[in-house]
Amino acid sequence: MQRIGVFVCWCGSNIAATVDVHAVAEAAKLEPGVVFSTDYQYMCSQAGQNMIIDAVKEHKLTGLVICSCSPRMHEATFRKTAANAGINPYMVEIANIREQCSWVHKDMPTGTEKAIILAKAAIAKVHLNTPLTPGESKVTKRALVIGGGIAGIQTALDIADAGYPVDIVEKEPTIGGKMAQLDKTFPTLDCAACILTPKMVDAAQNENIRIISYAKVEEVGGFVGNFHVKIRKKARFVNEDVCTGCGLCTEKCPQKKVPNAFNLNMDNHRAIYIPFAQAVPKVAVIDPDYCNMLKNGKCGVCAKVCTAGAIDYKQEDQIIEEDYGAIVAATGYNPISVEKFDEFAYSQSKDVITSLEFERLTNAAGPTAGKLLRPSDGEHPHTIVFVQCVGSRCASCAGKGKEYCSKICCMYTAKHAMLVRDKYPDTEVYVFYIDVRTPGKNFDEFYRRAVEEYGVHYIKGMVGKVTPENGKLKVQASDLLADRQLHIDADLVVLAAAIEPDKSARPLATMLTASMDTNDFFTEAHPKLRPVESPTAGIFLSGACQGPKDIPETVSQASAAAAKVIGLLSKNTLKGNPCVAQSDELMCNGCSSCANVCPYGAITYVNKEFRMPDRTTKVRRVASVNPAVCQGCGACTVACPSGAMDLNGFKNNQIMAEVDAICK
Amino acid sequence: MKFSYFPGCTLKTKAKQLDVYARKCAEVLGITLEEIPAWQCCGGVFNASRDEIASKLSAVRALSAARDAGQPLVSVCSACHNVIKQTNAAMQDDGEFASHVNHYLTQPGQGQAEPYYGETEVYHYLELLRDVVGFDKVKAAVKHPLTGKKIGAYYGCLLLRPSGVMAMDDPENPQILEDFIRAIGGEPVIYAMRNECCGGYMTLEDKALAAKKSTAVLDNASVNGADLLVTACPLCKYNLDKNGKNDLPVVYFTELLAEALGIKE
Amino acid sequence: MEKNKTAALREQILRASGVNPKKCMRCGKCSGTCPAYDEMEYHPHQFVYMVETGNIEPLLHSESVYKCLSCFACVERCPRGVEPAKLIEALCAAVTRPQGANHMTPDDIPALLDEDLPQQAIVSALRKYMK
Amino acid sequence: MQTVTRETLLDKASALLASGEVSRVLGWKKGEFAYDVTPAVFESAEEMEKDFVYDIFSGANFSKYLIKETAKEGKVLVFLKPCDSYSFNQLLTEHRFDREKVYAIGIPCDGMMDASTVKALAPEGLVSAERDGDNLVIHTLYDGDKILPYADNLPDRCRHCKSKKVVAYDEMLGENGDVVDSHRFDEVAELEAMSEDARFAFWQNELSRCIRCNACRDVCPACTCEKCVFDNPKSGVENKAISDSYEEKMFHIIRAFHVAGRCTDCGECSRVCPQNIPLHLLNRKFIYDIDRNYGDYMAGAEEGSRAPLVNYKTEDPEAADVLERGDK
Amino acid sequence: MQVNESNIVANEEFRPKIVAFCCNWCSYAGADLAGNNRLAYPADIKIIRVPCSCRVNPMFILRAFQRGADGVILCGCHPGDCHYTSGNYYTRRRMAMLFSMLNYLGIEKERTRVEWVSAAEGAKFAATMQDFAEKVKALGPNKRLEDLRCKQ
Repeated sequence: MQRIGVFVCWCGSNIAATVDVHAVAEAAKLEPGVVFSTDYQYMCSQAGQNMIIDAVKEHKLTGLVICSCSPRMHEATFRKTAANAGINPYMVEIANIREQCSWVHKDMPTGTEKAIILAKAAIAKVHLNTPLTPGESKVTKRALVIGGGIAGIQTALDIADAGYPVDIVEKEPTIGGKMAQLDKTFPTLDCAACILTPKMVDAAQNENIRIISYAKVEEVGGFVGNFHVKIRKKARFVNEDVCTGCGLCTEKCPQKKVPNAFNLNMDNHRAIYIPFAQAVPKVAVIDPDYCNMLKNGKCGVCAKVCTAGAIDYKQEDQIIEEDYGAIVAATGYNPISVEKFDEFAYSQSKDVITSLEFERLTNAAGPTAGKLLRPSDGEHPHTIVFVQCVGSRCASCAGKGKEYCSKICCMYTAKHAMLVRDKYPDTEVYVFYIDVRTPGKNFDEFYRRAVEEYGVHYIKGMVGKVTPENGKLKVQASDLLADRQLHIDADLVVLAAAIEPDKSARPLATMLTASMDTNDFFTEAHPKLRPVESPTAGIFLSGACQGPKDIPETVSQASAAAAKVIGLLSKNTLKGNPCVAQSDELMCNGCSSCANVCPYGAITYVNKEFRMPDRTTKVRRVASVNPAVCQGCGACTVACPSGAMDLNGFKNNQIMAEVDAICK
Repeated sequence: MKFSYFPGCTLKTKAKQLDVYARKCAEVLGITLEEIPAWQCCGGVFNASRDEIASKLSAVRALSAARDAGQPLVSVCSACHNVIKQTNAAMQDDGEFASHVNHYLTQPGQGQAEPYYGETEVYHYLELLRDVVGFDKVKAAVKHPLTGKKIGAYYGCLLLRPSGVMAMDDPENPQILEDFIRAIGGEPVIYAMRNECCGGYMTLEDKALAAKKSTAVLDNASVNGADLLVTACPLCKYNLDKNGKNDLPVVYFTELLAEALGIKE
Repeated sequence: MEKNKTAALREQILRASGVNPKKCMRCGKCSGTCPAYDEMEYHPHQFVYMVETGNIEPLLHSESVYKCLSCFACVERCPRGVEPAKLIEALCAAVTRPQGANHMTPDDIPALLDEDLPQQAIVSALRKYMK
Repeated sequence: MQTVTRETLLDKASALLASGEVSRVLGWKKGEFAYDVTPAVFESAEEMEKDFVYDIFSGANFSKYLIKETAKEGKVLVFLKPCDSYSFNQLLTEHRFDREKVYAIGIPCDGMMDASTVKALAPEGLVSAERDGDNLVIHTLYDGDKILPYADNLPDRCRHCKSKKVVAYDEMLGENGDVVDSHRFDEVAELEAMSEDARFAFWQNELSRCIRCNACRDVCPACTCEKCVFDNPKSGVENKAISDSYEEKMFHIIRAFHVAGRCTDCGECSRVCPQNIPLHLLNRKFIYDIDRNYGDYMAGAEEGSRAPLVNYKTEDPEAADVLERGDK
Repeated sequence: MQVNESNIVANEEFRPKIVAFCCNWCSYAGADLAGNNRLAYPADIKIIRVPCSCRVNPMFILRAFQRGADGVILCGCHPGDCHYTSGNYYTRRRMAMLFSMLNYLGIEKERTRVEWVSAAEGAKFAATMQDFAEKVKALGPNKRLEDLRCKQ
């Protein structure tokens, strides 16, 4: 039997004005197990707390009921008080007689009657409370960042600067991601490479950062603070530690017809290549699909010219296994394939390009050395049509487009239009838009400059058809404000393709047990309050893998994710919330209902041997809750048909005791 | 394999070549076409209005005749195919429409016993070539390949749209006619207007519009290098031939097929 | 037209066409894609908007309802699945259905014939334009 | 038409036992009376030859027995009628037994009699009953033979059969059937159409007959908990006997809720109820509600499918809307 | 009832007993906000705090009716706003099914309710409770699901 103390707070007159606090204390005395009951002006004050501590000692109390304000206000306070008094902090229950009683009921008799019932409910519950101790687990002080674009780089740099080791796993041979392919950035028009490449170098030189490029995550096990990850580093056939990045091999290789993915296949590189001049790591890589030596053993030119002796045709994939305390997903985005929207003739004409291709065409390091030339004939285009929302906000085209707004297209299109008009004032630029969306610092001003200062023709309407004919692109479109159909003979058409999460995200989410929305964007733990955390503890989100984002947003989210990681890694151990689910193995059927509803993947199944009454043993599948991962929502407790699953702090019998007390 | 065949009015009159060659080629390729007895005009155009029932009855009759024969239905004319396929989809998906139609058709004297709910599989002749015969087999059967012929495929509207229902090919970047052209040894010419409207339905109402639209199609095809257009639609053919201000020849795809298979008289 | 009569007509058109004009996000792709745009007084996006707002009267008296080529390009390319052509056809049916309101009658046909004209041109013209 | 006979099954089972492929057979066994066919485990061909029966009373669903039988050494042969196969799949979905330890033979079924149905048709001097073509022939002591149409006199669960398709088997004997629509929700809809008061009166009358024998629970292939909440003092609902009009309501609501989304509508609960309470109407209410509100779902139709109550859609209807719909 | 008699209202009229289950993150906070804003609602409502609406087992609700509750209301975060991301979606299905079943057994549907109340909706909380209490009061005492042995 518990020895329960009841403490009724007046809260000045906040409670005492409509609740007869003395009567409540007196009524509580009559409840079974209550050995002490009193009231006081301010229970939360130092004096009030001391009074509780003294009472615990004097009356050997094992459970406390505080009738006071909302537990959301002072539950933590009174738990500490209990700990100071030497009893388990989870032996405290609060009866909310202020917010949910004295403040909402006008007359004393009503308020008093209800306060007594609430006190009795709390007493009934505390009878069944058991001491709870938060589980502790060790934290591995190393973070993994998956994806080496600007999001991953920023997150890794911030974590590394706080003194924790970080690994970046990047699937391409170099870090840099999409931003490395961009020309200028909005709304400042500074060059992307100028601001990105120093960060890439920082990452490479930071002793806390290890870049594992040309690699992918293969397996993830464990839980927050204790992840175990298997990473496959693909063979690049060049010894990374030896290659100096001189680039001689990339000039001598006889195989010249390898599409250059970095330039979106608008030109070619050799079978051995360095993706771009500022690549990090600046190490050559051999494309085994094209290399003559690897395909039929005849060549070996690169090995001959390499003075460092870095070429290794026998190199194999390497498996790296490592423990991490936290994992950040920064897998980024890709433009969708626009071939399905062939009313814009993307597959029919080289002069219909995507915006990302346009970035390469205007980039000084791109296939045209920054001169804006038509891909078909290398001529300078005089009329350019930009089409917005290609595949974005597209609800009807199942599998083709995306229902959401891709967010970045309005701004980069304004940038492109402006850059064209700036460099080539003789070029007419049309932008067809549905809405121009520019919520961001200096964004609308930027867009207006494109219209007002640069003379870009913004037309409210949509292109319906692009017809390549006689070297021109005949664009048929609507101009809704003028109520007419336009026919423009364009030289170049640029499509603002919708963006979608990288294809690697979905299998990664499965490995991480992180949830995803229907568009394959990672879901955040809370859309407003926990935007950089996945619902799965220890998994954090950085950049466009969580939703479309521009660079400033990506970087802020990347740093926010880093802050969360640092907060986690700064702890030696993790104290969990002890109010977690617990399964009674003897009753568990192993049916998986609980695991099906668990939003955190906290439940796994083990085959356990049970000794039967007849001395035989029986192996059964039973649920096992990882207390470090469980967040204590209780969904599993109701899904469980046998009632094997229960929730500490809110046990079935505790809640039913409250029900009984209220309905008495 | 046996199919219920719906030729349609135009193929019995003005577009006899389309019909005759379709039958002959099928024979050569091992397909048996069984003409649906006492078929009636498909209605010419599928009225998108859900409450328009009368003009869709004959299509339902043809479909249920095929169902009763236990055979898929095949048609050659794009317009017939479009009407029949859309009607079939409406009978499957639009319960209210289907119950109206069935209520009427199962009345005594209407000659239909069982209500119809879109059970019949509907093929266009081209789909038959692609999915049943296989273009590889077509290619193997070719005796006189049309080598060197630059042929533009003209899809028009009816074969492809609405794509959700017609489901023949990608509505914006179709391949089926191009693959057909390759199979018979020709060289397909891709041009953007191949799936744009020729204005055929306006040929009575507004000749000028029909002329404008068909000329645009023909011009775009010839500028992109086509020597010849193929089509599956008699109305398109008529309109392109008659109203288009461009001499680019337009032929039915079955005629070219017959030529390639060496059975053209 | 009286207010509730318009409302009833609007309801009938929405039902017959199965179109929900509220899905329209006013991008104008239908009108950008329409091959008969220049022949129309009211354009596909206006059909959608005017039906949505109940401003149907002008559409009933406009030649535009007969100008639709039924090519379904607008239906295919609409990013929101609004299907303007279906709405226009339903309007056309609403206009031609009342007795004597046929836009074209069999009597008009002979003057328009030539010897190559395929049957389907006549059939479909009649189907499209008369009850 | 029953193309599969006792001999077919016997031959099959004997061969499998003889080859050592299976060690045990779950089958039907003769009872005291001809209509008292009970489930049994056979370990040899001889035992089977002696006691195995397969007739119009072989209705028992064996799936639940597999939990126990597969825990033993060797493989078990089980005969699955269409409705049994749904329970079989559902138990597999819930990882309740090892599929590897079962050899499942699917057998077609076009309805099985049960003792109480036949007794009701021949209350006096019932001896035995058999099927003759489309007829049910009941042999009685005093009135000779009674001949009735078979299909029309089937118990409710077979008249409202949801499926004649065996959905899980290693080997199918005879021809497999299809999922059928036999208006199994009509009775639920009728009840829904009644007033609250009338419904209360209906259920009060039905449930007040409950004697808490637990037969419905014990036979139910979805009720396979290691320890049932009603037997567990910690659950707060443990109570073995009824002592108040409330008790049986509580029992049946909780039982129905526990199997909601998992019940395969096999009808065993109503079959075994000694008080003839139409318990299947509770389970069907849930199935009907689930179908109407969350999309058609048949527990056990597909192994591994996620039960509707451990699943959700963001656009699910609100509870109030569901209530409106159920109350026409 | 063992309380200071002078403070108890001697009241002949029927006063329903209502149990309100509120999730800790939204609805319980909404109830607190109603208190902060001094928005009155009947004292017949007694709140039980649960971490999430999905913690509420149908057995709790049946238990409440068994013990004499006249109405049970369950409040949680709005769909999509669940603190645990998806708990209230399960709640919605479970309670829809349970309440539909209770109604099928003849229990008046006004005795049960699910309401989504956010932490910011103090006014909605008070108004909902007011309305629910009135409806339950109008129905009179719960006789159909109570367990007579539990009455004192």
